[in-house]
Amino acid sequence: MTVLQIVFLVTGFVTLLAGVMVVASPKLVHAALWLIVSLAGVAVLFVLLNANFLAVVQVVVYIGAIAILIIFAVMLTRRVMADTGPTHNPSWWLALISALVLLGGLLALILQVPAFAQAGPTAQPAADSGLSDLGTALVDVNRFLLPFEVASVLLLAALIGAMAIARPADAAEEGGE
Amino acid sequence: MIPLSWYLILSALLFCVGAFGVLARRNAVGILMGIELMLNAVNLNLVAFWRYLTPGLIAGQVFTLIVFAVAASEASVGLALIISIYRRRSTVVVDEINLMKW
Amino acid sequence: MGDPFGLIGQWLMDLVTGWGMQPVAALTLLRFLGAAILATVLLLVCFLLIVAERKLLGRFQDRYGPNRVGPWGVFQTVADFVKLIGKEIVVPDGIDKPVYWLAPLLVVMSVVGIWAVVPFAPGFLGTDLNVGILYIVSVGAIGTLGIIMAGWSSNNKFALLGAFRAVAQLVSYEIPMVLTLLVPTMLAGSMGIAAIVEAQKDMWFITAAPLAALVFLISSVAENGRAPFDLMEGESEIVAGFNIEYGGLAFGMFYVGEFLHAFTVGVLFSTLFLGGWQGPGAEQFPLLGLVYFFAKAFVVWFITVWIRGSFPRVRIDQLLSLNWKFLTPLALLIVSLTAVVDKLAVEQGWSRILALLAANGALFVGTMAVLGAYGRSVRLREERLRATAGGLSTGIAR
Amino acid sequence: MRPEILTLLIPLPPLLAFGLIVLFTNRSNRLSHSVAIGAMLLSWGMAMAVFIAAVTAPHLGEHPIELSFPWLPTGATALSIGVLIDPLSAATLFFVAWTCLAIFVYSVGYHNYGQPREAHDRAGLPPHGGGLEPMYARFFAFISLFAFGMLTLVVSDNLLLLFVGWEIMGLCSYLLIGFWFGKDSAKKAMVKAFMTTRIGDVFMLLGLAYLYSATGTLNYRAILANEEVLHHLATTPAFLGLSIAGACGILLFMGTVGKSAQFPLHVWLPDAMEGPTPVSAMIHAATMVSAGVYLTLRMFPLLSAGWEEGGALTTPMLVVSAVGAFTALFAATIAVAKNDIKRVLAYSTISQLGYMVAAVGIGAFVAAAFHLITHAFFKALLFLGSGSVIHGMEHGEHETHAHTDPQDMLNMGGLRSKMPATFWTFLIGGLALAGFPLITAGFWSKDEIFADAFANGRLLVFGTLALAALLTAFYTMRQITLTFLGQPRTQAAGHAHESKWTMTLPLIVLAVFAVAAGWAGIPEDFPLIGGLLPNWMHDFVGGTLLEHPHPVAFSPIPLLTSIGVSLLGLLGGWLVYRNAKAGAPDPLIRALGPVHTLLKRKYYFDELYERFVVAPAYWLAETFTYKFLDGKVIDGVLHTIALVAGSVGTYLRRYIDLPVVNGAGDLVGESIKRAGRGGRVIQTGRVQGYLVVGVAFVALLLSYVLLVRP
Repeated sequence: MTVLQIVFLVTGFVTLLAGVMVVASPKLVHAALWLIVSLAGVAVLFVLLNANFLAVVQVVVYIGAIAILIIFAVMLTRRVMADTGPTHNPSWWLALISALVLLGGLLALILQVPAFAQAGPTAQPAADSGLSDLGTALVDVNRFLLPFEVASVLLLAALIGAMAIARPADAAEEGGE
Repeated sequence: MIPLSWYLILSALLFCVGAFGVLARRNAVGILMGIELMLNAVNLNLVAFWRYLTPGLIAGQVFTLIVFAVAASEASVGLALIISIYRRRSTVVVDEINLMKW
Repeated sequence: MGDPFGLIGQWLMDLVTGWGMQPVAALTLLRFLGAAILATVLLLVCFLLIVAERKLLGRFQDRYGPNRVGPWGVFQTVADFVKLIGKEIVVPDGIDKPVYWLAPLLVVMSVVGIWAVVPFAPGFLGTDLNVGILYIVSVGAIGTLGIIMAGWSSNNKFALLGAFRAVAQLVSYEIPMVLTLLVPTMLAGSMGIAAIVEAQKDMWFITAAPLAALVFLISSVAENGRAPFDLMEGESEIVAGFNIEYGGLAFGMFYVGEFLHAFTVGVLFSTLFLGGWQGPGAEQFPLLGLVYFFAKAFVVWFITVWIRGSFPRVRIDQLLSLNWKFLTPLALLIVSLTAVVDKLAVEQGWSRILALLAANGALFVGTMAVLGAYGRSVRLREERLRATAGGLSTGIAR
Repeated sequence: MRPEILTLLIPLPPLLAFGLIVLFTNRSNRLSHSVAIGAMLLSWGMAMAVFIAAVTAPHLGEHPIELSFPWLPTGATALSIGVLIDPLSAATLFFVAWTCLAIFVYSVGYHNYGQPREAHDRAGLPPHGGGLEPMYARFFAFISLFAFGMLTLVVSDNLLLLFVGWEIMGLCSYLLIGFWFGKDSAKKAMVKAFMTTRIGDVFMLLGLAYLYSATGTLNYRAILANEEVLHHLATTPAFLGLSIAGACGILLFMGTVGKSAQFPLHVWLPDAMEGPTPVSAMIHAATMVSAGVYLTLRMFPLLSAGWEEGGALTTPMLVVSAVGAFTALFAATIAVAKNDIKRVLAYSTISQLGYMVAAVGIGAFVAAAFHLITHAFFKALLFLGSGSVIHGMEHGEHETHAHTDPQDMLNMGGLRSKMPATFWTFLIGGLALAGFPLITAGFWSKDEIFADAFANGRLLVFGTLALAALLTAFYTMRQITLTFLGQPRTQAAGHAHESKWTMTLPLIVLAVFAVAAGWAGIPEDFPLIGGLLPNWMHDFVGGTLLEHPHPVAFSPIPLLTSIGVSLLGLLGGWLVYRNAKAGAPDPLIRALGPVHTLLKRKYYFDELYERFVVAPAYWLAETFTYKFLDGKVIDGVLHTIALVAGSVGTYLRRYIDLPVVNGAGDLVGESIKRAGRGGRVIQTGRVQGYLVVGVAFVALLLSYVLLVRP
């Protein structure tokens, strides 16, 4: 039971707990905040996996952007502080069952992974955890340039689409602000 | 050292929790949160496999980045949709958005 | 006297391991220790900062500023602190307790967290993260989170409005800031702060990228949310913004957070553009580096205070359009320009710097021309409006 | 900058100009032509730089300037595009750049830039006397696009890219012939040109596909500069007793036949004169039609695969030489009888192209290339000159309000004094075309062809070409005499005056080349002046081929023939037409009688095509397919079937359908309706409900696949 393992267990527990709270908490804003905790936990796990860059990007993108966005949406789409009515389907138990079955399936799948019992990483990654390699790979024609460009196009499309959808109907005519 | 299986199991659990959220939440925003959880579970898997099996290849990290992009777009568009629905029907409870229902 | 900080660290390490602790745990312990010390020191520095700023502002506004407590009023802050501690903690009704109490912590945390990657002197920094720049950005995001939590949880219309304003402002101004942060990254070829400081050995980056520095300064002052961008707590509009419902020590934390952030801006600026601890003889005598570092930081901090004392508050629409219509496009231009020029200037050294400088100059002239043309058109429109609508002029954003 | 990169950049400025003009500057004429000419100037500069680099490079034939990169990485075999500058393309690039630039400048004046736009001019119609062309900017956009296509074709290093440029030019030719789409004749002409060339292009595409399937590449060097590939192509039989090389060669040559208007497909070129004159000069004299010959020259190793110099010709070479020689003579005869100044030039273009093709056919590679270059210069010059003449005539009309056809040479005369610059340049071009001895470029290139044909004993070809040369000289002189000499035969001609410098300057530049281009190819062993200048053409361009062709030994007969025919023809032309009266018919009519009509009607080729190609097609479509096949047969069958089916149907309905089937059907329908009404509760419209089912199934499937059946 090394320090790393302890850290992992604690983080994993927190992450999971936060996740459960996300789906369970009656107050939606709390759910959003729990979501942030859970995402931060994942970021810590990334650090444990020597993926500093991804960890930081996780924090920037999720906590800095998506979570804020979600909180905003929550605040905009309901009377503030007033959570009324049930927060889950009447048939939530069905969902629970199917989720559990899915878990079973996934675990069965994981058991098939050849490296399941692998005790630790085979080789150390590059000194900067492959950061420079990542950078070049994203702009290398023969490697990931195309997916990268597609992703950026996707982002642009999402940006424009979100604006087009979310602008109020009256603003749509007079076009702007 | 931490066995690979720990990561895999954790991500599986997280994934299923997210799935439950997607299936059970009444509020559309809640469903989005569930989706985010699932995406994160996937990311965790990707990075774990990258670190444990192929530290040399960068593919795992690249996929993760792309998933980030997808998640961001999905969140923005989804929330925009939710807001516009809220403007029209003044609710974001998916059961009450039942135009498709008979 | 070569490397005092290294020596101290080594000594502590030996000491702790001497007590029979395994190295990993020892290292962790030391890390925590260092963080604690750093944070405490910073919070103490704040006392000095606050009183200094108040005195300065006083001078700017032709007042004396605090001058009662202690010689020249230097102990004013201590007195305030004592008062704040002594206050009864008033908890408003209908608040969301955990969130309410968490918010100030997050705000202070986001500010102090930045210091973890700032190199004070050669070999004296919290941790040399290879993605330091991104780390700074992400920690800043946490501050935004704290503010919105504070505003939402305190069940108060003004607080919520303030939070919305704040988040709108912070999220938008994050964009030009991040874009301009890319410029030092490109010039140094690394996202690690230490590497960036190293890269400025011969010449500070402000010479190679003055425009980027300027944009960075503006947007980080806005990030800090002080005059002229202090809309999130426009006392005259929304009583005190997001922290209206806070009193006592909790308010104190917001207060400290803001002032400390102001100084942090100076620190970041001096680190990224003014060469951090670089200076004559800093290599041999790290303590000298420390001195240089704080001197530069204080200069920049003074400039921000100066700005605060001199400019009136902008309107929310002016604020946003300044960001979206001016700073963001400009930042984009700067980044692409720097990238291209830096690629083209094959050999390093002076020619490169000169090329970048020339590019910046050209861009600056172009921007000024565009602004001039825009201003003329706006003025014309106003003239026409005044001519038609008989004297009532419409406020036009920039 | 490295010449490879420069070569790569050459075609791009005109394309950029096209985009700019179409998208942004088309409102402003000044901007538009500045952009177009500026871009062309840029390409010209780069082309010259590349040309110099190519000339100075040692052994360019073996080590050409080339740069190639994968374009469509389709799995294992990547279609790669690239640029290649070997002697042939270098020489072509030279004259293409020059002529294009000259014509760009010329167009400014030709479209009356600077004049106000006349009120009654409408877009799609040529402006009346001196008004600004209404679609000025569009014209420059089109010719820029065309220049892009041509330059691409020249610098490309593979047949695919060449074909791309080829088709772009086809499009531009279509657009520009129909530039004045208000005129009905122009509309007809554009369609005709497009269709006719299309026929050739289809065969060419077939050839490309065949070649690709045979060799797996379309790169010149990989196919043409590669002994064993050529050998393999030459030896493996394809069909009709042709080797693959022969089949591909002929198929590709069909493309040439279409593009440079060789015998069966020549009909489009004369009608193409409906377009503005700069277009006729650039597309239909200097560059595009030369592209066909360029292709044939490119494919020379393929055509001549398995042929050693002086030996018996291969089948494709026979075909090529036959077509070329025949076209040369045939077109020349028609040109004699034409009165429209531009049509005469059009037919002479066809015949000159025939010369080159014939030259390639008999293996006179260098001579053909030489004539290609010189011809491009002097023919462009002649066209621009004629354009200037027409311009002058239109001005004359405009002033005198006389309504005479400004293109009919019988209405001209005496323009020598009215438009001196045009006259002198036109004279130089004409003499070059006629092959006036020693001083003109045309003489040297033609003489080269003659010499080669004679030396290798292709006497038939030799005779045909000589006869054609005689006619050429004749109609050239006829043209010059009718247009410039004598007295004005109409007021319009009387009031014509010289064009602006933007039009005359290009004329002068081209005139210089029309003389000087010949000096590059004077044979070493020519009497007196031979060897004064190195036979650059032979040494340089000849280097394109794998084995360097030997210069033909000098012999007096072809020389004397060419001098003789040219002088004879010129003299004849002058004698016949030196005092043509106003309104009097062409003296030839009396002399030739019915033959003249035959010639005038172009051997009734249009009528023949009309009768035997177009009309049958119409008939097939209209009468046979539509009226008979569709209307009578198919409909009849259908109607009978319908009748029978209808009667059977009523019977069935009355006795089987209603009682039996309907009963069952209604039963089924009702039950389904009930079931639906009962089951529709399942469709809750709750996405999550569906999701639950889906997830559950996925999970079950997963666990089954993994656990039960591992």
